[in-house]
Amino acid sequence: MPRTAGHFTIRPRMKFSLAVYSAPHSAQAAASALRFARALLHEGHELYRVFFYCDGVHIGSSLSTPPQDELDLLAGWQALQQQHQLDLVVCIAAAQRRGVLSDSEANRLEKPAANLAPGFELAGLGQLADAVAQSDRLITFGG
Amino acid sequence: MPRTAGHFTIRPRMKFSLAVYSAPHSAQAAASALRFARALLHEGHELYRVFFYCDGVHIGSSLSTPPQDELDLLAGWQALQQQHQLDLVVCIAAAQRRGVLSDSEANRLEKPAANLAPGFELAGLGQLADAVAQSDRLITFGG
Amino acid sequence: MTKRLLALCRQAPYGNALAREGLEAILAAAAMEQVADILFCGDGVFQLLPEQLPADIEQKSLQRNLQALPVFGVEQAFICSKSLAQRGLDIDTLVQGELVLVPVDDSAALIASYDSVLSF
Amino acid sequence: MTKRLLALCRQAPYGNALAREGLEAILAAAAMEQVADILFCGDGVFQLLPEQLPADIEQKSLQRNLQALPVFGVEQAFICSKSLAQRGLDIDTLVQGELVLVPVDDSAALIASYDSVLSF
Amino acid sequence: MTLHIVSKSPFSSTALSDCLDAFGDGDALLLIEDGVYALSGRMAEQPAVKPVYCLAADAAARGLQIPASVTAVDDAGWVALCTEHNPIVSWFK
Amino acid sequence: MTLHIVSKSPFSSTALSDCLDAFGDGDALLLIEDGVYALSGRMAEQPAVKPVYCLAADAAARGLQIPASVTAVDDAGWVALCTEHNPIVSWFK
Repeated sequence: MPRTAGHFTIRPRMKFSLAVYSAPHSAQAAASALRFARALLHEGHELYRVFFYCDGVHIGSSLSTPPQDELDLLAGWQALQQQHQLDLVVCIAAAQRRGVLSDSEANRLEKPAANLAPGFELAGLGQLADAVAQSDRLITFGG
Repeated sequence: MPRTAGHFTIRPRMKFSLAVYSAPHSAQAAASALRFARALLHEGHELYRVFFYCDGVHIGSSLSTPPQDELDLLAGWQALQQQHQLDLVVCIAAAQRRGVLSDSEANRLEKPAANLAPGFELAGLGQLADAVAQSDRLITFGG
Repeated sequence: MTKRLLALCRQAPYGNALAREGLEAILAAAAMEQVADILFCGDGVFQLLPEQLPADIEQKSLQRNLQALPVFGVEQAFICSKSLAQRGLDIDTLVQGELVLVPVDDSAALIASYDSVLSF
Repeated sequence: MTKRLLALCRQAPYGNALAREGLEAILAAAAMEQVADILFCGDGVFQLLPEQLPADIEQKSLQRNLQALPVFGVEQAFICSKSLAQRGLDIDTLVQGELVLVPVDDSAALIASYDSVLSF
Repeated sequence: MTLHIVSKSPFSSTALSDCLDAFGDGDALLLIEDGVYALSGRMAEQPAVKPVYCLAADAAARGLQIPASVTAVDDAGWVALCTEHNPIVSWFK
Repeated sequence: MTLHIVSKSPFSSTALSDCLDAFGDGDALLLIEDGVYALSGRMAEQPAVKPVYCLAADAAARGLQIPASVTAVDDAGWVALCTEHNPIVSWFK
């Protein structure tokens, strides 16, 4: 509930984290998560972490190239990351299965190329658990 | 219906094509398609083309690295391709959106890396229509 | 050798890309002068609701793809009567245009009349 | 600051990876000594059917993940009674082991008692 | 109390009915993405629960009218609902 | 006649019921992947249609018994069903 202090309505600033499971350019949930992230930041809340899991790891691929008249999810997340220093974490185990690799992972796994986009980092599931522990609100985007 | 010639049962040799829409390591359908392809070839039928569409394009990513005790779909398709000279076609438009690029596409789109696996090729939706026209049987693997 | 192809379109628009990618596939087949028909069934009938305004969810309207169908020779689309009834929809309230909507009561017979079916 | 986390597991095993990836997430939370509970509901109750033999579909059994739960301190799992009844299942016929299955009639109240819910 | 977010069509998925089975007094329901197709069904005349909210952009995208029994929210309203309720449960399959 | 392949659970998806609405005389039904959960429901005692086939590997994976009213097939049997029927329609959502 907002509190009223004089003529100002003071809404509590909250710490959000998002878990995003959906493949980009397939499920609308991948786009909904970006819309929600923009909205909560616009409302003055904090986005503690976005954890990309399951097929959501493909959102962190630097090779995605949608047609110019379609939503560019990667560019959207990268712009938001730069503006707000977001912590965009791609689950390393889910990403390895699905072929989203950083330079060091590509080296370690002896793969011919890397495709993790700037602004995203690989980390373990502990980062999801940490986000749960540190955040006032956790929202799952899947489907 | 099988015809009988002396003591042999002669089953008609048929031409199959498959349309595969499912993300690897997420939907079982991606694995079911490989199982079905192996079985039809084992039964002596022809596999005219496999067309990877929607999230199925990720099956053609060279960067996928599942844990050693999990099914390696990429290796499975590549082995089958080599053995039977299969035509494994990844839809170029669906792949571009989702970040599966050949060397020449990566160059053209000025992307930092390519990840289309050997044994797969990029082509347009016309190759799906052609597969329909040329095949006795067409089966969709999605979900 | 001409094969008659049916696209079975069961997905609502926008929630996932299958509705759009299904229409793109059928347009490609039609552009190659194949016999390519469409049956909208299940939530696929929602693709034909009028006044879709997806700008605020940053998607393109599917109407453009639907309107392209007659241009490539797909002049009619079948629509499952039962799916309409289940959703309380009347065929006369759906988008009209160059594409003629043909209600189908016996979708089993319709499906069986094709050589190949692509599901979307 | 301790947050109580509930994983709402609604997917059958094997058909998609969400059942497995959900259990992996909850194991990770438990390994960090968080309060992490599970509610199996909907088709998620099928994860607990005994004698799953997925070798022929080239998958690993989910049982290993389930059996790891008590090792990391998740000693009980909630299971929606209504979901069982809808599927004609009896809780006594489900996999037993170190993991204790607790039937839940009022899942609304259970869910409301947590600080965070991850859906799988 | 809990905010339930349903994103699948009630005509092809059990997400909404599963959610309603887990809906408690004081909880709220938000329809997003294909979940807004519930507006074209029985939900329109006689909501099974209340309050019911709906993302206006998702309804508009699909050509759906929002009935009087359902409250339309924009993205800021969505965020507000999430601050006013906890936990937040997504029903997406 | 048509071979219908259903790969989703009837308890969470309408894939099977949509399929049954489009099932004609002489058609056949094959349950694969999560579609085999139909074996644990009413389908077991009183199949709505026949013939009903089921992939043995998918049923075994899930710990399901195959009732007498349903014919188990292996992968070669799956291929045979596909040669004996046409068209082949997949119901996967």
